[in-house]
Amino acid sequence: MKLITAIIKPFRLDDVRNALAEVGVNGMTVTEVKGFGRQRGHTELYRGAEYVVDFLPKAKIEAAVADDLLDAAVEAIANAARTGKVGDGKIFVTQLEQALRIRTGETDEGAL
Amino acid sequence: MKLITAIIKPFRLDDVRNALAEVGVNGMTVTEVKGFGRQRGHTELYRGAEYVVDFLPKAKIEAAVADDLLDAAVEAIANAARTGKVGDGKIFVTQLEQALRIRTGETDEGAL
Amino acid sequence: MKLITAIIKPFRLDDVRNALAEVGVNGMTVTEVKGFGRQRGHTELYRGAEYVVDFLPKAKIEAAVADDLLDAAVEAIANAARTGKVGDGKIFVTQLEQALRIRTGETDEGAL
Amino acid sequence: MTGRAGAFAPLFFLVLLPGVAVAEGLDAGDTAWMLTSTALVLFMTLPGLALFYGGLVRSRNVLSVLMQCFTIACVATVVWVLFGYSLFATDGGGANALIGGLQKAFLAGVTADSVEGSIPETVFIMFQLTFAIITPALVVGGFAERMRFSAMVLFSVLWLILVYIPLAHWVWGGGWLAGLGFMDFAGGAVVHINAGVAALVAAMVMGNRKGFPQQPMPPHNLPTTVTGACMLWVGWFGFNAGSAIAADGAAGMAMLVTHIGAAAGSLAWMCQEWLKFGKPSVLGIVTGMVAGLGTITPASGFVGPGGALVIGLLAGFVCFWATQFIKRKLQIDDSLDVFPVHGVGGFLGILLTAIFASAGLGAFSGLGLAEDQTIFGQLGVQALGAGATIVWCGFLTFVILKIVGAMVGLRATPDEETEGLDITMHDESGYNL
Amino acid sequence: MTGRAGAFAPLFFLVLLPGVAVAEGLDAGDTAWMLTSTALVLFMTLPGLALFYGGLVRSRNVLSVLMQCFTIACVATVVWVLFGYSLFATDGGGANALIGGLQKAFLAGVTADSVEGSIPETVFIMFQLTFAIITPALVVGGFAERMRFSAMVLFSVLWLILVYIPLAHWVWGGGWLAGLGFMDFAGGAVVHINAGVAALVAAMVMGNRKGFPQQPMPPHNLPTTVTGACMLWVGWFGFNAGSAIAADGAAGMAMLVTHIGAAAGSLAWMCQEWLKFGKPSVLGIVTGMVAGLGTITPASGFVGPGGALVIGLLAGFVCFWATQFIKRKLQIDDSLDVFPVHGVGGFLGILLTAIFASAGLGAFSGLGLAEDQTIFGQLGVQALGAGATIVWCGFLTFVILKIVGAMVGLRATPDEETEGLDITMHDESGYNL
Amino acid sequence: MTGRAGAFAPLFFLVLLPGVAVAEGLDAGDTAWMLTSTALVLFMTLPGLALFYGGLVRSRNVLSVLMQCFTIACVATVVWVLFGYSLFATDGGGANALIGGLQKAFLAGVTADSVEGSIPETVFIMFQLTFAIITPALVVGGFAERMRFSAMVLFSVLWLILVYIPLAHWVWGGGWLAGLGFMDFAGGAVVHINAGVAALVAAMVMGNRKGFPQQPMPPHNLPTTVTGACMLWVGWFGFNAGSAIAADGAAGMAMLVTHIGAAAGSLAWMCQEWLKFGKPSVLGIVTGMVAGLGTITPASGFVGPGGALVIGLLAGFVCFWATQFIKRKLQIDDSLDVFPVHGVGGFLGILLTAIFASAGLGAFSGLGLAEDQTIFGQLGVQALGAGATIVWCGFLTFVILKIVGAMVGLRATPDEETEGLDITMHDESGYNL
Ligand SMILES: Nc1ncnc2c1ncn2[C@@H]1O[C@H](COP(=O)(O)OP(=O)(O)O)[C@@H](O)[C@H]1O
Ligand SMILES: Nc1ncnc2c1ncn2[C@@H]1O[C@H](COP(=O)(O)OP(=O)(O)O)[C@@H](O)[C@H]1O
Ligand SMILES: Nc1ncnc2c1ncn2[C@@H]1O[C@H](COP(=O)(O)OP(=O)(O)O)[C@@H](O)[C@H]1O
Repeated sequence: MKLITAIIKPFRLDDVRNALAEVGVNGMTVTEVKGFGRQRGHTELYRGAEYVVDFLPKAKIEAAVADDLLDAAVEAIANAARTGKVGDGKIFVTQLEQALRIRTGETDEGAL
Repeated sequence: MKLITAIIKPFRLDDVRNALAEVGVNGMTVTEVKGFGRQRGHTELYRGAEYVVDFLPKAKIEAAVADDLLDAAVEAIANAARTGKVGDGKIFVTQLEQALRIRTGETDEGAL
Repeated sequence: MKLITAIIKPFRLDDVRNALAEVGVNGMTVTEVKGFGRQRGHTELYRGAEYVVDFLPKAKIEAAVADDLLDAAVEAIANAARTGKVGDGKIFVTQLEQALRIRTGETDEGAL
Repeated sequence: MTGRAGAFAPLFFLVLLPGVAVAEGLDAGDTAWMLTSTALVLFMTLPGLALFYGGLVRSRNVLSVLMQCFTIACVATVVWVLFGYSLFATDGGGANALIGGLQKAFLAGVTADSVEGSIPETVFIMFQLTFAIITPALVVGGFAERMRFSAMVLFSVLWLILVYIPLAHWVWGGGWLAGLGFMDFAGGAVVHINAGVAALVAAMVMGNRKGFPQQPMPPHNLPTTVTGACMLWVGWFGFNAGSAIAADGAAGMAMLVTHIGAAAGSLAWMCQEWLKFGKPSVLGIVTGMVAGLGTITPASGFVGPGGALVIGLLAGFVCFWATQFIKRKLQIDDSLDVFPVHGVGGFLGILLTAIFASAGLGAFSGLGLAEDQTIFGQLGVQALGAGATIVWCGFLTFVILKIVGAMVGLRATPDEETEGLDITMHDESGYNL
Repeated sequence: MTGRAGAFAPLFFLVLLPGVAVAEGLDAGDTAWMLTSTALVLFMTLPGLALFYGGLVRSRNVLSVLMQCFTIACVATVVWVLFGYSLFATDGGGANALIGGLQKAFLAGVTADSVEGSIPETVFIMFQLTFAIITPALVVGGFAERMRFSAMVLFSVLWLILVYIPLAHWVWGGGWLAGLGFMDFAGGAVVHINAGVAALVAAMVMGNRKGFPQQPMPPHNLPTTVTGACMLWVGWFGFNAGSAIAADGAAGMAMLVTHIGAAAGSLAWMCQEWLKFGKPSVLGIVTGMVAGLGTITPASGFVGPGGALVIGLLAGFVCFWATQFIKRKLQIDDSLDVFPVHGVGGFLGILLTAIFASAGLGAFSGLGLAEDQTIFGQLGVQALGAGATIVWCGFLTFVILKIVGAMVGLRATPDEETEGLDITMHDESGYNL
Repeated sequence: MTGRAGAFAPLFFLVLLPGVAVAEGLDAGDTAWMLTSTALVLFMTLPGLALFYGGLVRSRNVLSVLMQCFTIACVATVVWVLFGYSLFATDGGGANALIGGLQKAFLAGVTADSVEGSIPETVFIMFQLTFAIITPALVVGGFAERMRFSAMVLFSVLWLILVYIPLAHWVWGGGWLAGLGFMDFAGGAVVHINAGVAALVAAMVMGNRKGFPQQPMPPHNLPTTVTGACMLWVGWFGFNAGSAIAADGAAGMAMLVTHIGAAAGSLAWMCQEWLKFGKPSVLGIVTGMVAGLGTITPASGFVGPGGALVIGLLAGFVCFWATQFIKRKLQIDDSLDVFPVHGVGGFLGILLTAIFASAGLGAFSGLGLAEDQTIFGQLGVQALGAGATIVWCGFLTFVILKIVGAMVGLRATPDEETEGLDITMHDESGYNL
């Protein structure tokens, strides 16, 4: 099993979720995060005091998938999240050793 | 060392924390996340405009543990988080290569 | 590639970001989290009802780095985040199998 | 109504004072102030009390509290227009000691020219209505975060009709307490004891919120609560100084003592908290303010600045300990502490009125008791009135809750409580920040 | 102005009623109430309406809405002082049917001693100004979350001058509708139909918000919206009861029926929602309140409590369905539903005024029509006035938008809309919690 | 007091104007307006100013700011009742040029029948008290986010007694500045210069907030700040128009020019910001509003609409640049810019009063200077008064801070500042959303 972690632009979230569902990934966990990278943040001004906001709002999606779904899932995310403009985000993949569904006690791929 | 990532119902958080403490896990990091899975979200209605909230509030717990504590910790979380109803969540385990306590510079198991 | 996950005191965030930039890590993702550990939380009191806040606000930084940058990055974070007082936080390192830049499709180290 | 002087307690006392004349015809100045006072007292409930309460609950119930206060304002208005005002203010004939009549049901005979004292009767109707709105709205604090919405609506309507209106008639509408010379200028018994007791009974009948008291339930938005508290303070000028039903020296003195009561109550609670817990809190100081205001309310047309200072200080002190006692010792989950603050404060104020209204206390003198009355004599009347309020309200609130419970069920299910009433009762959530 | 009685519609009707005398000199009581009413109506816009609207948009646009309401208040003030008041209130000579004159441009000749009826003219100027502020501010709801700020400023100034001021002159300043006996006590046509139609036209000209209607756009902060709604309710006492321009029985009755209208509108919407969707919501009930208030507004000086109840109930019901129709069926993105609530409500109220003003409806009677007028006759006048308002406003709003669009561009770019107007137009963000 | 006319500056000037009569007995209309004004001015502080300031700080200090404003309101009330009002308003005998006497300590002799001008003395006491509340509350903005709570309480009490009350006596209570004909209608010197200078001194004595100016400290909740600002605008009608102590033409004109000042100040700041930074901001426009209001305050009883427009525009412009200068150039951390907005605005207003009060400026004329006075002569008096205010306030504020610092320590520890004053001083946190 793999854990896919994707950092995307927040307003692409619904598209990504739908794309994942289409390739058969029906569970995921989303976190509001702040991203820092090449994309430039905006400036805020309060009574003349400048405040550069480097950290931009992003959505982080974590989805555990069976190995054979990995490539399709990564591609689905990438396609759905892409706008072509700087700041579209990243996809990271790590190895998942165990998985457990708390309600039933099912483990590993059965837990996803 | 292993990193346990558990996604649970938010109101079970205190129970899970206590259960982890009992098996000797005294540190953890918690994030408010939104989960998407089998559990159905609710509907909100604003002047007749329906708004289906698929993403449900969950708590994500991350705890780094020594290898020999892993099974006890996973079991403790699972027992404390279980309500038996859909949406109880998942536990994922990944391999942890290094750990460091920033304050002292202690590393690996000493850092936990 | 490695994924560095650092849990630090929130007000050290800017210092850590600058320190990472100096060693050549220019991207990262930050999450507001609540930490539980040795550091004692504060007490809140509402009309005589005590409310012990065990979970303390922390910032979690995730940065994917090439293997050869790992040690420098970990050290940079540790130095910048250290206050010497309890609660300074942890740094965890996990193995990263894949990385992808959504915008361009670049993979692995080219994606960071 | 049996006639202005006998019917409306505050004026009843004022006419005994030399130099305060009650105008016969319409006075534009008095009308201006009463229009304003009406706006101020409505403002106390909407948004004042709604925000005060709304900030204190957990964020998943904030809308339910706002909705409850708002709905009460609407249904109370309809009840008032249909028959509530009539039952409150008109002569009930043989039953007049207990309740008014139906002559003015549907506001029959009320025209733009009808005058009540020196103001249009329409303004009098509106001003009194704002009291009929805030009193059941105060009760919401007792059962917050766990009552079903339909039960809340039913309960509030029945409670308004069976508990509030008779009581208001007893005291201000020419009923038996008015006849005894019971002194309750702006609602220590009618509003505060009444709401406090109802909240306590409701809390006990419904049971504690899930998780109380083990699980902490901190306020979700204290700036909102403080905002509401400040609005209550400002609006209370309409409540108390408006109860003079004129823009005169009586109104001015009522405003002054009201303000002093608020400040003194705040400081007493703050100091008490500082001493006991080591730090003063903003929730503490605003709670002390409400305690001071609730306690000065019955006294506000009768006492002077010195008396107000003592009343305020005692209010902050006594209500502080009452809150600790009910919530921590007895562990009754009167969610937002309506009883210890309003109920206890109102009771204290009703008693202290008898003392500080007296003209013989030097710097602490008030405007004087009725000519043939002593402090002790008046204390007896006050205790009787307060006791009657407690019994009437306590018993009927219990009965109404049982009836409503049988009809639609009082309490949200545990799952609904966990998910929050905003989503489960109203399909909305407070914040999407 | 052609003279007080003929020029100011509400007074025009009041003088026909026996027993309501209009004072010749300055009256301190009337002045007190009008100073207060002015404060109340400004309070309706700032912060009332600003919060009501601000809570309804997404959090990335909250400041833009507050900024728009605030800026409108400022520029309307300057326009009013420079020439707006003069065009509204003075005699326009040959063009007086359509517009006033410039005699009082820059408030020439207005001193501290100038009197208008029984109040200082300065107070009359201020009171009327608060209406000139809230009307364009209401329009903001139609184009919220997508208009460029510079376009908004330009549009509002032109709209105030070309649409609002003439209309206000027609009805309240001695223009042709006043001459016909058009009954619009506090602004059913001048304020509500007018703002509603302008919002609808603006929504259609600008197009829907990006993502509408597929993407849900839930309110970001409903407690804020409810707070604003409550302020509107309270402030509306100044709006309607203040339109009596006196602290008298007419003001009192206006306050009473206004309050009844609000409560009835709220309950009607709530029940309708409960029936149709299974749950009542707090956004629903406050929307019903606005509908009730907007609908009672033109009638508030003419009807009685019974009529107000019916008007309020109809308002809640009709505006509910109008909202469903415009937003869900026609899918016109009048962002905050200004047209179905204010436009439809105002129209309904203008018509119902003709009916419930009649003295011959038993318990539902009003204060009476003009002596030689029948319900049907008045209905004709009302329909004519409402129709004229719709046409004048609809056409000119369209033209102004086209001009402004050509000058500075109406709409934010898609990227700006996605990022939110707070950052892109104002370099600020609402919350840093 | 040495007698009404000589004692109270605004009335002193008004009686010189033909046609403005001061009633001898109690007037219900005047009383109604002053009761309302009192409520409005309290509303400016609670919750107005508290929210305005509360939204501007970081979220970890929001409660501390609310708590400070609230506590000041309470302790100022007690000081006022005990001896403050007496020192302000009564005749100080030989020392009367500097300070009043103690005849009315503990409000001795004040009854419900006491009359001051045409209103009850109780109302006069309350109205003046609201000014004694808001002035020290304004100072909070200078040391926000870093002062210990106990130091804040001690400082505010001493400052009220030693700085505010004498100054108020000088100008409004029959002191030496009143004798010279110093014109400060509603508090340009007494309130605004005074608070501004105290805030500046406090900021300098305490030092900058940790991290200032490198670390940005954006407002945590601008909708809250805008809400507070709007409440200030509305409440300011009570502040300025209430300072006429009557519901008459003087009050009406004061309301009108106040409103114009606010609008003009807002627009001037907005345009200036748009030009300099490319975008107008909502924080900017509301800051301009406060600047406009602070600046028109001393002039509000003396100038006309034309003068108000110029005063407002200058206020927005000058205070904008003063803010840049103090905060960016001098890098003095007057946290919420009290000095550049209130101090500079008040000073500007005091000077401009001398000019625009003159009756000889055509469309920009005011209500006229004293009979034997010229613009230049009056300018001298104004400069003298403003200078005296600056010196008295600056010196004593410094001394009080040093004393309080020695007694309890002024500043929170760096760790407390990092964690925030809400938790460390009050054991509470603002939001649990
Ligand atoms: N090395 C990294 N480790 C973790 N997250 C990163 C890293 N680099 C970028 N990110 C995340 O990806 C987001 C987008 O990256 P950015 O460099 O701005 O643009 P792009 O995705 O087009 O390369 C960042 O906001 C950040 O959240
Ligand atoms: N494949 C997955 N990867 C990551 N998180 C998941 C995955 N599937 C489910 N989750 C998380 O677990 C939560 C519970 O899952 P759900 O399917 O609703 O019920 P259950 O836990 O009973 O199987 C989800 O809300 C989501 O946060
Ligand atoms: N075993 C663990 N797994 C995950 N996070 C941990 C663990 N232990 C501590 N943390 C995180 O590190 C933070 C600091 O730890 P703490 O024990 O308080 O102090 P210190 O960093 O000085 O050891 C905690 O608040 C928590 O967020």
